Amino acid sequence: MHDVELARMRTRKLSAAFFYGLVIIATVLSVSILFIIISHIFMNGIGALNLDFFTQIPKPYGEEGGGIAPAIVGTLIMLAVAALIAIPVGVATAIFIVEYGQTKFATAVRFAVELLAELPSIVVGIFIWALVVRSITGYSGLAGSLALAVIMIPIIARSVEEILKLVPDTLREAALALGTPRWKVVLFIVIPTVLPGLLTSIMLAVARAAGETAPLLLTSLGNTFFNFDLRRPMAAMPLQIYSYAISPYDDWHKKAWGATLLLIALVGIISGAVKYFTRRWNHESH
Amino acid sequence: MSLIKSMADIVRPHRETETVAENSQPKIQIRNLNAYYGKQHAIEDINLDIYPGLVTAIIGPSGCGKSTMIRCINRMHEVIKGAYATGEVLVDGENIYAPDADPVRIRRRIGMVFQKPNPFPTKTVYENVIAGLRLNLPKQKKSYYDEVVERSLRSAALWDEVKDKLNAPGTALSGGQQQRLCIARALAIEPEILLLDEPASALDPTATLKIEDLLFSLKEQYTIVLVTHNMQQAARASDMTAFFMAGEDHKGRLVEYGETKEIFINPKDKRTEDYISGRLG
Amino acid sequence: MSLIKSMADIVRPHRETETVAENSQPKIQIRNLNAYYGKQHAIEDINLDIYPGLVTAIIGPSGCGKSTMIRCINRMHEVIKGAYATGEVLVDGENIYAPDADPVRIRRRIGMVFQKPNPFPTKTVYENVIAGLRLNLPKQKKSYYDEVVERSLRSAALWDEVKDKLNAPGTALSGGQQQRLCIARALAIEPEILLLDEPASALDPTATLKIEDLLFSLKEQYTIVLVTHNMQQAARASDMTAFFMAGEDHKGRLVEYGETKEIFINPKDKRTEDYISGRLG
Amino acid sequence: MKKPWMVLREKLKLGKAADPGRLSVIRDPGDRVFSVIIGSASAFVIVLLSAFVLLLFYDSLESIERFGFSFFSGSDWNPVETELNPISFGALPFIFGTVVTSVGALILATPLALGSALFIVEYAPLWLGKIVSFIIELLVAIPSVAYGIWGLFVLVPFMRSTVEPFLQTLLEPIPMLNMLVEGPPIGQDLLTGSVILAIMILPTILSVSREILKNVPRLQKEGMLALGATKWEVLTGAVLPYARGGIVGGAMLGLARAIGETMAVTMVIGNSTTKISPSLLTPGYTIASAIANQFTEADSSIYFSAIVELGLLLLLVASAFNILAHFLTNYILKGGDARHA
Amino acid sequence: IPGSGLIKGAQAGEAKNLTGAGATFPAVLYSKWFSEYNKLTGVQVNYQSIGSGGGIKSISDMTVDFGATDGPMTDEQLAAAKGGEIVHIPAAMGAVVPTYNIPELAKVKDSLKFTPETLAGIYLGEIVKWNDDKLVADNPVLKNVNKYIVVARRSDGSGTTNIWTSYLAAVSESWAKKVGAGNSVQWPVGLGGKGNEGVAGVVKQTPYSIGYVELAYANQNKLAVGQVKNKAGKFITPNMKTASLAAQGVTLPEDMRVKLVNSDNTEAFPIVGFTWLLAYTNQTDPSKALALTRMLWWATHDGQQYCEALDYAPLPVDAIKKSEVLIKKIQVNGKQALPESISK
Ligand SMILES: Nc1ncnc2c1ncn2[C@@H]1O[C@H](COP(=O)(O)OP(=O)(O)OP(=O)(O)O)[C@@H](O)[C@H]1O
Ligand SMILES: Nc1ncnc2c1ncn2[C@@H]1O[C@H](COP(=O)(O)OP(=O)(O)OP(=O)(O)O)[C@@H](O)[C@H]1O
Ligand SMILES: [Mg+2]
Ligand SMILES: [Mg+2]
Ligand SMILES: O=P([O-])([O-])[O-]
Repeated sequence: MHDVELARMRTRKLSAAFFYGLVIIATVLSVSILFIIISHIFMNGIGALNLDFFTQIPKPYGEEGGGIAPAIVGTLIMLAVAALIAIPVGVATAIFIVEYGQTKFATAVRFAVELLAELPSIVVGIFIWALVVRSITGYSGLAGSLALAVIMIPIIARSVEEILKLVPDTLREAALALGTPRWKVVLFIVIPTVLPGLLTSIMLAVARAAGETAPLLLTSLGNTFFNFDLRRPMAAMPLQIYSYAISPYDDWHKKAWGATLLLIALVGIISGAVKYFTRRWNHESH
Repeated sequence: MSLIKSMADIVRPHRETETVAENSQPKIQIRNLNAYYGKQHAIEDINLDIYPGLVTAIIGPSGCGKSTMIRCINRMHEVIKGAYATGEVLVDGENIYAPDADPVRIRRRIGMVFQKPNPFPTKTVYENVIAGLRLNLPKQKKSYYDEVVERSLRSAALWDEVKDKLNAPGTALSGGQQQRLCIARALAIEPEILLLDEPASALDPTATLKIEDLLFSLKEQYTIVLVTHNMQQAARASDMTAFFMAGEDHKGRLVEYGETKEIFINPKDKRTEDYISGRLG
Repeated sequence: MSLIKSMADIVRPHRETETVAENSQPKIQIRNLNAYYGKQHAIEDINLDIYPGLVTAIIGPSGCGKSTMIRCINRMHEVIKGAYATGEVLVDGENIYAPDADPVRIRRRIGMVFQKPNPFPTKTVYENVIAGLRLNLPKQKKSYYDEVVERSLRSAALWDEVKDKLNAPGTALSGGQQQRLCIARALAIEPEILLLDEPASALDPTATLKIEDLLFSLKEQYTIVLVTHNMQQAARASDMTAFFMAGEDHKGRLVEYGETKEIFINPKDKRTEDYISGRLG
Repeated sequence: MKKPWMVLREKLKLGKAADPGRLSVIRDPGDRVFSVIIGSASAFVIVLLSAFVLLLFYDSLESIERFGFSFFSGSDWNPVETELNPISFGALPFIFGTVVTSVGALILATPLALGSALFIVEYAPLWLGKIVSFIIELLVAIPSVAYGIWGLFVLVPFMRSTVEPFLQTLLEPIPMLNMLVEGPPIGQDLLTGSVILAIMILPTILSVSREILKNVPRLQKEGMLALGATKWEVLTGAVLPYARGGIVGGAMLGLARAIGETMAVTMVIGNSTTKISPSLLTPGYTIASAIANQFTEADSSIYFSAIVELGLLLLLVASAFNILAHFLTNYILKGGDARHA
Repeated sequence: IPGSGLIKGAQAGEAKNLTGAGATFPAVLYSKWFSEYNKLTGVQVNYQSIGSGGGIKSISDMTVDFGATDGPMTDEQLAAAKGGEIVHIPAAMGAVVPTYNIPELAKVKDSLKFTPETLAGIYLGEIVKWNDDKLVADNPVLKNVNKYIVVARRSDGSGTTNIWTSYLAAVSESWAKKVGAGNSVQWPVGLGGKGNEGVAGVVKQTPYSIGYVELAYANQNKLAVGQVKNKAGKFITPNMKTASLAAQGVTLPEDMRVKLVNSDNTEAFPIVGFTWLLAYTNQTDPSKALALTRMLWWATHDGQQYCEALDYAPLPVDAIKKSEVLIKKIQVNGKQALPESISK
C-alpha cells in the first residue's frame, strides 16, 4: 500500500472509533432513561403502598390518609368492559384483513385500522364525549370503557394481523386440501396455531389502554366513591394520578407516585403473566 | 445417449408388464386449462387425461407450471391471491369448474400432499390423522377414530414407527415421517385422487424410497398424480409421465405425455430428450 | 463415463499447455481453517495453497461451505453476527488472522465480487468505480480519477458499453453490466487477489461468457479464486479446482484439490466423480 | 372392487353415500355466516373512522364558518369580550407550541434512536442487541401520565436548576442562538415539553429505524467492506443512504405521535398562550394540551366549537404524518428502492 | 342556623348517588361536606372539581346532576342551558388571595403587601421582577430579590379567575380594556395550572412564583399569602372575617347572582366571592330530585358549620333565606321536590 494510504488509514480509523463512541453514548443514554424513570417511580411510589391505599376511598382535601381503591376498581372495570368490546371486533377485523384480504374493501379496512391506531387519544375522548357523554349517558364508566375500546380495537387488529400473518400458508393449504371450509380453517387451524401469540398481543393492547388518561378526562370524569355502575362516573388510576400530581398536597403527591407504580406494575404483571402462560402453553404443546 | 440408457435401467421391472390404460376410462380429463397469477399467464391450454390405478408423473424445469397444474386439479390454485383458472377439469366426467361446483367438496374428494411436510403443529400425530374427519364430519366414536388412524397410518407405512408416539405433536417426527403423516392425513378422508407435489424433495434418499414404495402400494386404489423434479424418481415410481416446459414467454405448456418408459427411453420431442439428459434445467 | 468425457471436451484448448504452478510460491496458504456460524461448525480443517497467476475454482454441492471458505480469505466471514473462524490464512506468508492484523487493510488488498451484483444504488457508474479510491486515498485530481475509471472499466471489459453512461446510477445497468461494474470497482483499488463468489449465477449465458473471458485476461496480474456451482464454468475458466463437500454432520471439508483437467477427467475421489457426473447435488 | 370413498360413506351412513359423483351441492352456510360476521366488524372500523371525521367536523362547523382560515393564523385565543379584545379564537400559539415541541423532540430523539438502532443492528452481538432494544422499547409501556408525573417532579426541577441555566451560559455569547434561551428558566416550558416528548417517541423511531437498518441488503454493506471500508464508512456510505427514506418515515411516525401526545406534555409545558417568542424557555401550549385543559369547560357554543376544531386539526395532521410515514417506510421494507424504483 | 338538623339519616325513595362537577374554589369544603353527608345519609355525592367553566358546561349539557361555579352564569348561558331554568344556590363565600413562593422570604413572618396597581402590573406582564420599584415601595424586603416573577394562573375556565379578573377589572382600567373579566380570559403572561389545586401546585413547586387561589388552598399547603390594599386604602390580611365583611351591606338579588369584589367596607378583603351550586328547577327523576334538594338544604344550613375550619366564610343569614326560596323552586312533575317536612 502507498504511504499516503497508510497515513490516511490512521485518520479513518480514528474517525471510525470516534463515531463508534457516539453510537455507544447514544445507546447508553437511551437505555439509561428507562432505568432513571423506573427507579424514580419505584423509590417515590413504594412508600405510598399500604393497606389503606388499596382499600380506602380518598379523604377530603387536606386530610391525610385514605386510599385510591375506587380508582383501582374503576380501572379494572373499564378495562374489562373495553376488552370485551374491543377483542371480538379487533380480532375479527384482523381475520378479515389476513384471510379475506384480496378485496379493495379489505385494503380500506387496513388503512382505517392504521389511521385509527395512530389517532391521538385526546381526539378519541372528544369523539366519545360528543357521541356518548353528550347525548346518551352523561359522564359515565360506560363512556370511559367505550373510549378505551376505541383505543384498543386498532391496536388489537394490527398486532393480531401481524400474528396471523406468521401462520404459514402451507398450513392453511393443508387444511383446505382436506376439504375444509374457510371458516373452519381459520377457527380450528389458524387460530389455535398462534393462540399464545394472539393472547399476548391482545393483553398488551389492554395493558396499553390501562394507562390512557386523556380520553377518560372527557368521559369517565372520576369518582370519589366506589362505583360499580357503568352508567355513572367512574374513577380511574390515570385520572387519579393526574389530579393528585398537579395538586399542591404532599400526601397526594405520594399517592400519585404510588398509583403510578401500581399502574406500571399492573401493565408489567399483565404482560408478564401472559408471557408466563403462553410459555407454559408452548411447552405443553411441543 | 448412454445416460438415458442407464435411466431406463432403473425403471422397476414390473413396469414392463403393466398394461397402459389407454382404453380404460380416464378419471381426470383436463381440457383447455389455462391458469393465471394476476396478469401472469402461468400455464396455457393444457389437455391431459389421467387414468385411475396408475401413477402419473409431471416433470419439467423449475417454473414450468407443474405445481400450478396439479393445484388446478383440486381447485387449490384459486386460494392464492389474484390467481384464477379457465377451462375445464372433469373428474368422473363432471366439471369441477362448473359455476355451482363447491371447491370444499372437491377438495374433500381429492387429497393433496405438499412439497414441504405440513402437519398441524398444535395437533398430536393422532389428531393430525383425523383432522379431516373432525373438520368435515359430525363427531364419531373413539373406536372409529382409532380404526381410521391405524388404517391410514398403516397405508402410509408409518404405523410401526409412530404407534407409540400417537400423542406426540405432529412436528415431533422426522421430515420423512412428517411427510408420510401428511399422506396418512390425506388418506384418512379416503379421497379418490391423490395429488403429490414434490413430496420427497425435502427428504433424504431413504425416506424418499419409502414414499415411492408407498405410492406403488397405493396406486391400485387411488388415482395418483406426482409432481417431481427428480428424473430418477419419475422413472422409478410412475406409469405415465407428462413433460411440461415454459416457453420464452414464461407460459408453461405440455410438451409430451405418454408411458413413462417411452418418455424416458424414446422421447419424441427434442426438448424432452434434452431435459432428461440434463442439458436443460 | 461419457458425461465426463464431454465435459473434458469443453475445457479450453489453451489449458492443455498451461504449466501448473506446483513449484511456484503459493500466494495464499490456508492452514487448519475452521469456520463457525455461532455454534454451527460450517467448514472443518481446511488446508489449501492457492497460486498466483492462476484461476482457482471452488466447487461443491450447495451448503458445502464454498462461500464461507472464500469469505474467510478476506476476513469477510466475521462480519456476520456470531460468525468466527480459527486457524491460519497466510497471504504472502503473513497470517491475516494474527491478533494485530487489520481486517480493513486486508480487505483493501483482497478484492471481492459477490454472487448478486451490488453496485451502490446512490452512486453513479463513475462514482461506483472510484468508491474504493475515495475511501482509501486523499482526494485526487479529477484527471486521475478519470484515468482510473477508464482503465478499470476497460479491464472489466465494460468501457465501451458504459462510457456514455458514466453519470447514470450504478443500478441503471443490466445485470451482467452491473456485475462487471463490481469487478471494475474491485480492480480500481488494484488488489493483489480477487475473490469471486458465483459471479455469474445471476447472469445469462452471454454475460457469463464475457465474465469468463475477463477472468482469463486478468489472471496474469491477479490471484483469482472463483466459487461456482456451474461445472462447465469451472472446467472452462479455471486452472486449479478444489472440490468441497459437507458430510452428514453438515461440516464442509475439502475432498479433492488439483489441476482442473485432472479433477474433471480423472477424479481420484468417488464423491468428486459422482458430483461432477451429476449424481449428487 | 369397492372404492374406498364408498366404504367411508357406508360406515358413516351418510345419505349421499349412493351418489359419490355429485360435486355441485349447496355450499357450507358457515362460510357465509362467518364472512358476514367478520366483514361487519371490519365495516365497523371504517364506520368508526368516518364517524370520527364527520362528528368532529360537524361540531367544529360553527368555528370553521366564523373564523375560516384565521383560526390557523390568528394568535388571539380570547373567549371573553373586552373593550379592546373581541371574542376570537386563533390557534396559532397552540400550533406554534405543537410544532416547536414536536420538532424539538424529533431533533433530540432521532440521533439517540438512530445511534441505538445502529448499535443494535450493526455493532452489538445478537444477544446484546436484543436486550438493548427490549429495554428501550419498554419505554412504550410506560403510560403517558407516568411520564407526566416524572416530568413534573423530576425533570422540571432539573431543567430549571441545572440544564436551562447551563444552556444559557453556553449560548449567551452566540448571537442568534442566544435568543433560544432568553428569559427566566422556569422549567415548565417548550424545552421541557420537547425533552419529555423526545423520550416518549424514542422507542417509536428506534423500532422503525432498526427494522429499516436490518433490511439494508447485506450485499450493500459487504460491497463496501470488501473495498476496505471501515465500519463507519460502511454506515455512512452504504447503509444510511439506503435507509434514509425509511428512517425519515420512522421520524414522521414519531412526529405524528408527538403531535398527539397529551397528558405528559400538559403536565410540563406550562399551559400558556402567551406571545410567540423564539425562546424555548417560554411556557407554551400544544393543541392537545389546550384541548385537555379547556374541553370540559368550553361554556359557549363557539368556544366549544373552536376546541373541537382543534381536535379535528389534530386528527388530520396526525393522520397526514402517519400516512407519510407509512409510505416512506413501506417503500423500503417492501423492497422498493426509494430512488430508483 | 335555623333550619339545621332537619336532615338526619336516609330518606325512603331517595337516590343513593348524585353526580356533580364544577368549581375547584369550594372543592376543599365540598369534599368535606360530601364525606360527612355520606356518613349521615348514605347518599354518595360524587363531586369532581373540574373548574367553574366545566361546571357550567356540564349542567348546561345535562351530563351531571348538579353543577358548581363561582363565576355566575351569564344570561346567555342560562338561556342556552338544555334543561330549562337553572338556579344559583349560594354555598359559601371565600377569598381569592395572592400567594407566592420566594425562597428568600421563607423565614420572614410578615407577608407581602400588594396594591391594585402591583397586582394588575404583575398580571399584565408589566412588572416582571420581584425587586421592581413599585413592589419594593410597599415591601422593602424585596429589595434584594433580583428575580423574575413567575406568574401562575388558571389554564381552565374558572370562577376563581372570574373573581380575580373582576377585581382587576374593577381596579385597573387597562386591565378592563385589555383583558376583561370572565371565567377564561386571554392572559398576557403566566404558567397555567388546572384548578385551584393546579395553581397552588405550580406556586408550591416553582420558586419566585405568584398565583391566586382560594384561601383554603394556600392555608392548607402553608403557602405564603399576601395582603391586598382595599378600596379604603388599607392593607387587609385575608381570612374568614375579612372575607365575610365583603358581603355586609350588599343587597342580595333574588337570583343571588352577585359579585362582591372591591367592597366599600373599610375592613373587608377586596377579592371575595360567592360560590354557587347549580341545579335545574325542572327535575325529571323524583328520586334524584329528592336527594338533590335534601343535599342542597343540608349544605346551605348544616353544612355552614364546616366553613370556618376550612377558611371559607359562611353564608350571611340573608343569603340562606334566599337560598331556601331557590331550593323550593326545584320541582319534579310540577310539584316541589323538597319534602314538606323540611321546607316548613
Ligand atoms: N404465488 C404466485 N404468484 C405469482 N406467480 C407465481 C406464483 N406461484 C408461481 N408463480 C409463477 O407461475 C409460474 C409457474 O410456477 P409453478 O410454481 O407452477 O412452477 P413449478 O413447475 O412448480 O416450479 P418448481 O419446480 O420450481 O416448483 C412461474 O413462472 C412462477 O413464477
Ligand atoms: N449467515 C449464516 N448463518 C448461519 N449459517 C450459515 C450462514 N450462512 C451460511 N450458513 C451455513 O453454513 C454452511 C455453509 O454455507 P455456505 O454459504 O458457505 O455454502 P455454499 O457452499 O456457498 O452454498 P451455496 O452453493 O448454496 O451458496 C451451510 O450449512 C449454511 O447453512
Ligand atoms: Mg412447484
Ligand atoms: Mg454460496
Ligand atoms: O372554582 P374554579 O375552579 O372555577 O376556579
